[in-house]
Amino acid sequence: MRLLEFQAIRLLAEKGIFVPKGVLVTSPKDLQKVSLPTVLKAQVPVGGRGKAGGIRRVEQAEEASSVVNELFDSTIMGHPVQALLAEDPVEVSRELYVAYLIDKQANMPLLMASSAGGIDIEEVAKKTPERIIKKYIDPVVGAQDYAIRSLAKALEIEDVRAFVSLIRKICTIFQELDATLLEINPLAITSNELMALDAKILLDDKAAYRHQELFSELESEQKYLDRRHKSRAEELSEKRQINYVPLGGNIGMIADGAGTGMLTLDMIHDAGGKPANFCEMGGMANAEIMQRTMEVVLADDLVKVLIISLIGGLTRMDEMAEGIVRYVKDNDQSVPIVIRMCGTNADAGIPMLREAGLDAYEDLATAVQTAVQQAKDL
Amino acid sequence: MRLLEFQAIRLLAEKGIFVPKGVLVTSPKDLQKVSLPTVLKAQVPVGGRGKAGGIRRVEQAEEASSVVNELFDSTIMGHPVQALLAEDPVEVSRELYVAYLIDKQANMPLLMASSAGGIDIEEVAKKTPERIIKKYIDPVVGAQDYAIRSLAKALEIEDVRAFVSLIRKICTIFQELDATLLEINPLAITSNELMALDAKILLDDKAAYRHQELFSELESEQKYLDRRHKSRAEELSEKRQINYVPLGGNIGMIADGAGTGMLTLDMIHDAGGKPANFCEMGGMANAEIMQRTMEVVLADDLVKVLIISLIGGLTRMDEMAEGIVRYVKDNDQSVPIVIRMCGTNADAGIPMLREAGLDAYEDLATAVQTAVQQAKDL
Amino acid sequence: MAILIDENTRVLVQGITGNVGSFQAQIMRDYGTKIVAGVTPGKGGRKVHGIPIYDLVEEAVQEHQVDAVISFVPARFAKDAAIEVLSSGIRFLVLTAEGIPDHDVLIVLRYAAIKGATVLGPDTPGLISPGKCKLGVHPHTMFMEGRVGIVSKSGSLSYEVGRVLTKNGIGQSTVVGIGGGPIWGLSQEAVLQMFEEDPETEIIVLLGEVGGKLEHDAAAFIEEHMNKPVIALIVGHTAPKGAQMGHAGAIIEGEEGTAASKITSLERVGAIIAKSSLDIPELIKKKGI
Amino acid sequence: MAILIDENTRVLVQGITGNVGSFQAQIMRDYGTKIVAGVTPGKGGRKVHGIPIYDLVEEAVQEHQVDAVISFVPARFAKDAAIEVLSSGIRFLVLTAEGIPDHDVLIVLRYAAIKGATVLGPDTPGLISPGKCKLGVHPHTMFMEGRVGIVSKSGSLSYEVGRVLTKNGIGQSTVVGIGGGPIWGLSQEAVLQMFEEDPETEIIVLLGEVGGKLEHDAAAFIEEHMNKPVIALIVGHTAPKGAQMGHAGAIIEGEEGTAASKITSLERVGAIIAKSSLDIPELIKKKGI
Repeated sequence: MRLLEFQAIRLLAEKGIFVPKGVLVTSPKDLQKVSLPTVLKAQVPVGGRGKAGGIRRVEQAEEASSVVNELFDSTIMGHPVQALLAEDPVEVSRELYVAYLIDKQANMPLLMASSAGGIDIEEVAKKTPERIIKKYIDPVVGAQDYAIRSLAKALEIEDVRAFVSLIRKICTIFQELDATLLEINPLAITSNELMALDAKILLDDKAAYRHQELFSELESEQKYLDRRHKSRAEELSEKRQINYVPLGGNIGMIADGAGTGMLTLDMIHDAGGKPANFCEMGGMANAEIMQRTMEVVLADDLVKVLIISLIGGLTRMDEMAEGIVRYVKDNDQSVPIVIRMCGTNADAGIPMLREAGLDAYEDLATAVQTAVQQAKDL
Repeated sequence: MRLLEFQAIRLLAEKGIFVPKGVLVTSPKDLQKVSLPTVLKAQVPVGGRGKAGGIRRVEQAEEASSVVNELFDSTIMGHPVQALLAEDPVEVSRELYVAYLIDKQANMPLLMASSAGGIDIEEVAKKTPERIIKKYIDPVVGAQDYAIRSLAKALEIEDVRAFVSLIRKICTIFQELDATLLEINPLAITSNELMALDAKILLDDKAAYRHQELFSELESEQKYLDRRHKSRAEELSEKRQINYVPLGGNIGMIADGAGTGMLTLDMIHDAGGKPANFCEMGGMANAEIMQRTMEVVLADDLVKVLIISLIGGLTRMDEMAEGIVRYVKDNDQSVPIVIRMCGTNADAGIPMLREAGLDAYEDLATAVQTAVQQAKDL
Repeated sequence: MAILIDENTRVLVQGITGNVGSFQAQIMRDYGTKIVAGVTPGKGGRKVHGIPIYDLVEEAVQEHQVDAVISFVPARFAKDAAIEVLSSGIRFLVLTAEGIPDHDVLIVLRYAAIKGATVLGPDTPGLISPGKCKLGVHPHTMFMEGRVGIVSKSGSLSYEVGRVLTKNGIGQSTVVGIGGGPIWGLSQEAVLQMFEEDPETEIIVLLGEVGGKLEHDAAAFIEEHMNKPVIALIVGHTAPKGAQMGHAGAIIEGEEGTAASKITSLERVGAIIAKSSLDIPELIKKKGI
Repeated sequence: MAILIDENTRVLVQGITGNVGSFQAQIMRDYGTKIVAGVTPGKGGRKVHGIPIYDLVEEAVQEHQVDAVISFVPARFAKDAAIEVLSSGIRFLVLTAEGIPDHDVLIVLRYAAIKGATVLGPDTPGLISPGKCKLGVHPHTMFMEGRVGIVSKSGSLSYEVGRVLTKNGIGQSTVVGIGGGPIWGLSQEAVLQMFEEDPETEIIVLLGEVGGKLEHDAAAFIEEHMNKPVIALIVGHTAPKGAQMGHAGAIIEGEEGTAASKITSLERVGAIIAKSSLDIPELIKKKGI
C-alpha cells in the first residue's frame, strides 16, 4: 500500500519526527482552517506532482481560494485532485534526501541518503549516482548508530545527534510497520531542526494481517478520497482482491500464472488480437476463485471472447473446471469461452468441461488462435 | 536487581499474563482489603521461603489476623518480613516450571521448562536433570514458536496455543526489560488457564540507564520495605554504589581488582588476621572514588587497621595516591593505613604518599604481614 | 547427477497434512522422490500416504537423514517454520508459500546465509529433475529426462516451455523456479553457474518477464561466466508500461524493466532470443542438441 | 610467535581520544605495539601521539591494514562500536569496557561468531605478549619475555602473578585476561588450547576465583586435551558462601563454586595447585622450566 503524503507525514509526526504545521483540505470551505501564507499540495499517489503543477504557494485569501478551486478541478497524471495538504511555509537552508528500503538485489535493508535532496533526486541518481550514499543494514542486528553517523558525515550534517535520532525513528517505523520503502524527500534543514517536507511510504500488503487497524484506517481514507472513474470490472476486482489490469481490447483473459498469462497476451497480440485485460489468479486458486474471477473479467462489456489459460502446477484442473462450470450454469451469458487446460488433474477437469458443453484445448497456441479468430468473426 | 515477588507478579500481569487476584499487605490493617480464604506470602528476596514457613493459607478473619502478626514478627532467612502478598487461593491441576535466562556457559538465551514445577524444582534439577527441558535461543532471531511448541510437547501441555502465547510474552518482557532471569514457578494449569503463582525476575543493573523510571520505582519500593539492620558502612556503600561486603573482622581492605582483593583476603586469613570486609573499586576508579571508598570502609568501627591493595592496570596510582592523601587530610582519623602500591604510574603515586607521611610497600605479602601484625599489636 | 537434487535426495515435507501439502506429497512420492518424513505441529505420530509425520523438525531429523525440505506452510507461519528447518542443520529448503511478508523473507534468507543453507523461493514451484526427483509442484507429465536446463522466475512459464520441449522430444536436466515474489533466495546467477558446471546440462533456457532488472544481471553473468549456450524468452513485450501484471517482480521499472531492453542486453552477450515458447525447440535443435 | 598477537600485529584503538584510551594508547605505542590508527566519532582528521584518528572504522580500514582492535569505548556505546568493528571485517576485538548490558554482550558475541571473529572480554585488561606486543592495560613493567602462558579471569591477579614470576626471573609467553563479567567471548578452554599448541609456551598458569564453574570446565578440558603442565591458583578460599565479592562471576553457586571444589577438580586431572601467588615460581622451577 502506498500512503498518500498526508498519511505518511502524519505517521512520521506521530513518531516524533518534525513536520510542517499542516491542514488537510478536502473542500474549498476547509480553507477557513488554513493560515496564510500556505503551500497547497495535491494529494495524489504519484511522484513528480510538483513539476505537474500540483504544489502551489499562496499568500492571500483570494488567491488561495482561486488556486484551491483550480486544483480541485484538475487531474494530475491521471488522478483527479480530491484533497490538498495545506502546510505552513518553512525556511529551508538545505534539502537532503533519505530513504530506508528493502533492496531487492542484495536482499538486505538499505539506508540511502543524498545531499542533493529535492525534486531532482531521480536525475541525480541517474547522472551522478556517486552522490547517493548507500549503507546496507544487516537485518539480524538492525541499523547501528555508526552506519547513521557514516551517512551524516557524507552529507556534511552539523547536528549529527539530531540526524541519528531521526534516522533511528525511521528505522523503527520501517521495522514495526513492515514498510518496504520509507523515503523523506526533501528532508529540510531549517534554522533549528530537521524537518520532513514530503514523505513516501510503502507498506507491505502481505503483512497487513499484522497491522489490521492501521491498514483499514489508511485504506478507508484513501477510498474516500479516490474518485477516479472505475469500470464495473475494476470495482469488482478491487472488492474481491483479484489481480486485474484493464487493457482496452475485446479478448478477456484469465490465467493461473503470471508468466503464462503474459505469454498468452503476447500471443494474442502477435496473432492480431486485442487483449481486454490481464488477470492472474495466483497459485492457490480454487473453484470459487475461478468463478469469481470470471465474474470480474466478464463484467467488462467490451469483452467479446474470453480465453482462460490454465497450466496447473499448484492449481488443480478439476477445481478450475468446477469453477468454470459453476459460472456458466449460474450466469446467462453469451460470450464465447475458449479454454486451454493442461497440467495437474487435467484428466479430471477436461471431462467435467465437456460434460457442461465446453471444450478445452491442450495447446496454448491453438487456443489463442481460436479466440482471436472468434473475436474477429463477431 | 532482584524483584520482590509482588513486583514480578505485577509486571507479568501488566503484560497480560494471568496471575491470582492479590493485595499487598504492609500492615495488619491492610487485612480489611483481603478477601478470605487467602494465601499469605512473605515478600522476602530469597528462595525456599515456603519451606521456612513464609507461605500460609488462612480461612477465617481471626486466624488471618494472628498469622499476619506472627509473620510480621518473623525473620525468614535473615530477612525481617515487612510485606505480605495476600492472594486468592487457586485450584491447580498441574504445576509447571518455566524460565528464560541468559546461560553463561553457552553465551545464549536459554528457555527452560519442567513438568515438575513447584517448591522441589532444585531437587529435580539435581537428581533428575533430564526432567528439565532446555532450548537455546539464537539471539539474532529470537524465540520462534517452534521452540516453544517443542517445550509444550515435552511438558504434555494440552492448550499449546495458550502456552505459546504466554512464553512469547515472557520472551518479550525478558528482551524489553533487559532481564537476565525470568522464572515462573509454579506456572499453574488451572481449570481454564495458565497462571503464574510465583515469579522471580532479575533485571540487569548494567542496563538500568535504559529503564530509569522502572528501576527507580522498583528500587524505592524495595527500600521502603527493607528494614534489615544495616551498619553505617553498609548504608554508605549502598548510597555510593560501592561494592562492599562486611566480613566481621578488624582489618579493613580496599582493592583495585577483585582477584587481588580476594588474594589479599586469603593472605590476611593465612597470616592469622581477620578481614573486616571485602571492597573492590573496579577498573575505572579515580581519586574521588578512592577517597569515598575509604570513607565507607572506615565507617566500620570494628576496623583497627586498613590495608589498601593496589596493582594498577587501568587504575592510575597517581590518582589513587591523590585520593588517599585527600582522605587523610580531610579526616581526623587514627586507624593505621598500610598501602601496597605498584603498577601504572606508581612512580608518581608513591612519592605523593611519602610526601603526605604515608608509606607504601611494593610487595603484597609484606604489606599483608605488616597489617596483620599491626592489628595484633593494637 | 542433476543440479541441487537427484534420485538419492532424502526429503522432508513441511506442512504435509494441509490440502496442498498432502496432495503434492503424494504426487512427489509417486514420481519417485524419496520422502522420508513429514512435519505438521499437532499431527505427530500419524502417517500420510505411508509417510511418518512428526510434530517438530528436530524429531524428524533424529529419526531420518534429511537432505532437503519442501515447505507448504502457509505464509503467516512460514518464517517460524523456515527458521525451524535452518536451525536443525538442513541445508536446502524450498519455500513454496506465496505472500510471506518481505521482512520475514529477509530474516529467513539472512539466517540461511548464516547457517550456510540454500533457500529456493519463496513463491516458487520448486524444482524437478525429470526421471530422478521432483521437489515441487510441477505438472510432471510435461517434463522428460534430458539435457536442457531451465531456470525461470515464473513457474507457469517453465511448465509451458517444458511441455513444448517434451512434445518435441527434447528432455530436461533440471527445471528450477527461483520464485515469483519481490525477493527470493537462490539467485538466477547461482542456478546458471550450476548448469554451467553440470555435465548433464548442455544448453540452458532462461525464462523471464517484464519488470525488474533480473535479466540485465543475468546478461552480465552470462558474459563473464557462461560457455554453454543460453536461450532466453522474455514474456510481456505487449504489457503496457507501469501496469502490474501479477508478480510484484513484473512492474516495469523505467527503461530497464521493459522486455525490449532485457532482450537487447541478452542478445548483446550472445544469448539466443526466442520470440515465443514455440520457437524454443527449433532453436535448440539448431545448436545440434 | 606468541598466541593471538605478536610484534607484527597492526592495531586500531577504538575510543582513542577519551582519558583512558588516549593514556593507554600512548603506553602501548611506547611499549612497541604497532598502533596504526585510532577511531573516535567527531575527532577524525586529528592525531593523538602521532596516531591518525578517523571518525569511522570503515575509514580507518580503507587507509590501514588492521589485524586487531582494542576498544576503550564506554559501556553504553560499546555494542554499536563492536558491531562497527565486526562489520568491517576485522577478526580480533578486545573489549575493555566494564558494565556493558548482558543483552548487548550476547548480540556482540553472536555477531562475532557469525563474522568469524574473536572477541576477548568484555571487562578484560586485554593481553600482553611481553617484549612483542601489548594489547591491553597491563602494568607492563611487571612482565618479561619467557615461556609461561598465563590465562586469568581476573586482570589484577594476572598482574600480581606476572610480577612475582618476573621478580624471580621467570618470563611469560602471553598473558591473557578473559574478562571479569558474567559473560565473555574467548573462553578459557580456547586459550588453553592455543597455549598447548604454541611452541613458545612450556607451562601454563591458570588463575581463577571462587564462583561459577569455569574451573570445572577447565579441568575437563585439561584432562582431555592438554599435555603441557598446568599450575592453578584459585583465590577466594576464605570468602564466605553467598557473598558477592566483586565480579558477578565470583558468586558462590552451590558447592561447585567454592574454591575447595574447584581445586579438587583441577587436582584430579593432574593440575599443580598453588596455595598463593608466592608459591608459583617454585612450582615452575620444580618442573625444570
